[in-house]
Amino acid sequence: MTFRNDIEITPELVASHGLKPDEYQKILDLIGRTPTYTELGIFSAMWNEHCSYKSSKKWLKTLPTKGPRVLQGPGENAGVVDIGDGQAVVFKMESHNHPSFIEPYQGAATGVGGILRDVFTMGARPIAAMNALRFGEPDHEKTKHLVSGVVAGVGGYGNSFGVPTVGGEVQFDARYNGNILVNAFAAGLADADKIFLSEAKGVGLPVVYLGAKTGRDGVGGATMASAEFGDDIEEKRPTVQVGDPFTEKRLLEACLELMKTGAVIAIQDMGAAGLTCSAVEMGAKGDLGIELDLDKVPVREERMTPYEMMLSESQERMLMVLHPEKEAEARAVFEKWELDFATVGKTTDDLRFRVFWQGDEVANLPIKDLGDEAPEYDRPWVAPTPPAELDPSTVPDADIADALLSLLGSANHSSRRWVYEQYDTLIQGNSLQTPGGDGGVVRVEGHPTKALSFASDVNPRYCEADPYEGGKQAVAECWRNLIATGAEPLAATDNLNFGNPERPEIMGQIVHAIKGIGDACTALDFPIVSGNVSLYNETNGRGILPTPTIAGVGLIDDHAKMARSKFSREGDAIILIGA
Amino acid sequence: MPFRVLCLPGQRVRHATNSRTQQFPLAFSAINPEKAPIQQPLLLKRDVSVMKSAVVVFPGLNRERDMIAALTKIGGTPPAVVWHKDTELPDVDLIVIPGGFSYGDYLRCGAIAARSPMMDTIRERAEKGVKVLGVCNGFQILTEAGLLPGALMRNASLKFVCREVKLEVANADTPFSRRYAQGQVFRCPVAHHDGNYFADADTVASLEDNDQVVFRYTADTNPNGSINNIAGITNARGNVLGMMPHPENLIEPAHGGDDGKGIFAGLLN
Amino acid sequence: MKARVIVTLKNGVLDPQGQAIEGSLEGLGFAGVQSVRQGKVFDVELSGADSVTAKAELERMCEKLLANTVIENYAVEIID
Amino acid sequence: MKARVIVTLKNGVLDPQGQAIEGSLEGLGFAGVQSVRQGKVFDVELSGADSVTAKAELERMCEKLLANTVIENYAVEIID
Ligand SMILES: Nc1ncnc2c1ncn2[C@@H]1O[C@H](COP(=O)(O)OP(=O)(O)O)[C@@H](O)[C@H]1O
Repeated sequence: MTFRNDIEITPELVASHGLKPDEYQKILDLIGRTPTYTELGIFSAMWNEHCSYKSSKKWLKTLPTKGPRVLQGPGENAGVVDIGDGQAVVFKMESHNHPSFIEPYQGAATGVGGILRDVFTMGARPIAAMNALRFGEPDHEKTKHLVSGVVAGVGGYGNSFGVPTVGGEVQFDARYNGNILVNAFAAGLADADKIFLSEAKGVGLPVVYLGAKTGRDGVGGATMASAEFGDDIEEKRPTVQVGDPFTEKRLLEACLELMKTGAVIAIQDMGAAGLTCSAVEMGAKGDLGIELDLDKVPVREERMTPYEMMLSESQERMLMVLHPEKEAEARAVFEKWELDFATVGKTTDDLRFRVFWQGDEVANLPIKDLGDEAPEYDRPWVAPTPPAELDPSTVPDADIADALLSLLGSANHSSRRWVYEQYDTLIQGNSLQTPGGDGGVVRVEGHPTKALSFASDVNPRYCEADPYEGGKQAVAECWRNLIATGAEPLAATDNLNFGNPERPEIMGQIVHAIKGIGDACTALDFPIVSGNVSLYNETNGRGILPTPTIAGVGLIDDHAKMARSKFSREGDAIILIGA
Repeated sequence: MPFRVLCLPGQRVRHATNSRTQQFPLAFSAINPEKAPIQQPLLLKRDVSVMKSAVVVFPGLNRERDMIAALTKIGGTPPAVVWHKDTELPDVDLIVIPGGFSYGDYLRCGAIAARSPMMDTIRERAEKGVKVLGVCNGFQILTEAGLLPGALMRNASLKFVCREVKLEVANADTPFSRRYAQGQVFRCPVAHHDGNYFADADTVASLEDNDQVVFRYTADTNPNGSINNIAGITNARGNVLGMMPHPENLIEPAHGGDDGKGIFAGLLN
Repeated sequence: MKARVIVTLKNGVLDPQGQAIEGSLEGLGFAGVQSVRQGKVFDVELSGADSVTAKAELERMCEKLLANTVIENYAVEIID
Repeated sequence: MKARVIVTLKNGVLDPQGQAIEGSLEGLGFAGVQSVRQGKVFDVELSGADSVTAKAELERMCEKLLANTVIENYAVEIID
């Protein structure tokens, strides 16, 4: 064993953790000493774009997030919206773009797994899923492989887990050649008064690890290079996360059973930067410290270092704070489902995040500052320049019928059946409208008439031409798709996919698109209750098309009166309405 | 009890056992569940003697809730739900193994579930004549356990397929198919990755000779490449049925039809 | 003790995966491929046991679980 | 010419299948099993070609299709 936690922290090592010199200085000021290697890993995880939203926070705050039906807005694993009769719909959308480009099947599969966990961590049984996919040109050398892998991965996970996929998007454009987008949405149903949150409460209570064992999955490629081992690395370890829908399905059933026991005080999914983010979030939200004993963490690989355990992105894991007197009952549930259940730490009152391993303290950090003090940037931006108006004389003449036919036959307009037939759209027996129409509709089980409608939309070409109008348009289109099923739109989630925010013109797209989304949502009383930001999406040094995906949820009071997009009877009048 | 056939209103059907041809002006599909209070069976209790059934759940199965709903709505009483590790299987007339991905479908579909102790109990019951229905993963489990011959291989397309197919009733003289007419074609959804039925030539010949093929995909809707378009078969005795399609997902108007209902209705005494 | 178990489809059993791979290889320009059959390999680590006992044990595992002997053959090899 | 290609997961890559099989073997009373990792085998028949060319060809097939080299290793063996 050649592990050391005293690896020298060099500027190169700091840089390879994605921390800028001034960010590193902030760490030094904050803790008054050089961080240990494990601590550096923790900071890099907490302060990266994905966890800290450092480039987008300022603008996200401007979005409307409240409404009479909103029970939980952004800030938890998913948003929660009241649907009456004591029930709530819990939903969120999240991206898995980069992992899907590296390994399309597993990347997409674990994206679906992650969003499903976000939903059932809150106590909701998942009832619907959607996926918004963007690929490069159809004849680009990589596209075929990526499309088949991603679609198989989305299906492979969702079908096995057992949630109907009721909608989504697929688009092709050269601007995604080197950076595809995989945005996964999930929604679940819960009792409005039985929503579980991630805020820890109570001092000295057990912190429990649930689910699958920890491996080295996803432990950063760049950071791996920094020899935490001596000379016993047999091969370059892949960092790909592999999904296990079978474990996730058991985790779902075990969690819902566990929640009924009354044992859960707080619960949090282990997503990006697993143990680190989940433990810090639970503690910081509850104004509590957390102590972890890594020797108790169930591992599936030998000689895992504290650094690796803290940064592992192994899937199908959760962390919870438990009522100690219910521990035996809770453990029995997990044993029944043959899942790991291990007390790995406790809550404390010292507001420190302390991590122990083989008798050493490998991290001791101020828990609130890890999140609160994360850098926040007001990045410079320039207003996007609108494209020059099209000169009609430059538009070639074309036969309208031919043009229509080639449009209908083009990759972006042809039927999506080849995709959604690979997804189980019927499971659970409540699907009233499956993909192919405007919105997917799922009835509310146990209620005689109610149903929920789902749609996901954005037109990235509009967003490129005018991010503000494109943002508005995405919201409006999603809204229209919901009302076209006869639903009253309730709320939305967004997945903001953009290029490098350090470039002022990209930052300008972000700012304008968020403004457009915000204005449209405000005008329509359509609050954003959850969401996700994915930045640095580039292909050949050029940003992807700005792609702020909007997914919305609507309520149908009586599904007997639901509207469909297909003409159903001969002789019916066809009416064109709108502006 | 008067003899009834499930069919669409006005459809002509022939009952297999007595070859009578009749016109049915009113069939199950005329009953509107939307008007009935929720959770109530679609059939009136006095119409049927209650069917005692059990749904066996292995970890990773995921259509058990759909199956329980179908048995409850059509059978009039909720089935017993039995966890695979339970040692006692209640005294029932029908044992159902629903669809899903037991043990993740790892190794081979249904292989791991098929070797669990619960399957020994099911085998004993089947030998005593208790009816056993395996749908989708349930079918795969029954073949892996040797209760049904053959194997379900990967779909010819190698892709998961979820769509509606048409099934032809190849043998209406089984407890599972008796509410349909011989040769009747009905709609049914499929959702599977490994539904490509395969058996060696002798086995297939004997299945055909003994009328053990109960449902076939119509040739133009075979979703998986299965041999002889086989969608569902019984054992030689006729009390164990395995089928890939999901009749439980097409049992009420909200599903867009109730063609699948006959399978459950047929199992009522 | 390490062992490798190889499970292959019996002759005459349909192999949709093998067939599809054959087709794709051809599509990728690999001309000489006449047939592909896909099987499974299991790398098993066993505690203790001499290799004779281990082999017998592995064969029982194949009979009971690892292979579906209706359609598959198996072969067991002790590696070290 | 006959060849066998064996594709296995790289070290450290999660193998849910192997885990499930491990659990099942244990349940069936096979006590000594410490780990199971599942991989794939492809039995390929090739026309013509000497074994050196064939081997190189098979390795190209692995890189292009048979193995997912992000998470899998492969080994090629000419049988006859
Ligand atoms: N674009 C956005 N719009 C609104 N809320 C957002 C957006 N992006 C992220 N959020 C919210 O910020 C919180 C943190 O997001 P994230 O880190 O993605 O969640 P998780 O903790 O599940 O990884 C979530 O509650 C999410 O809903």
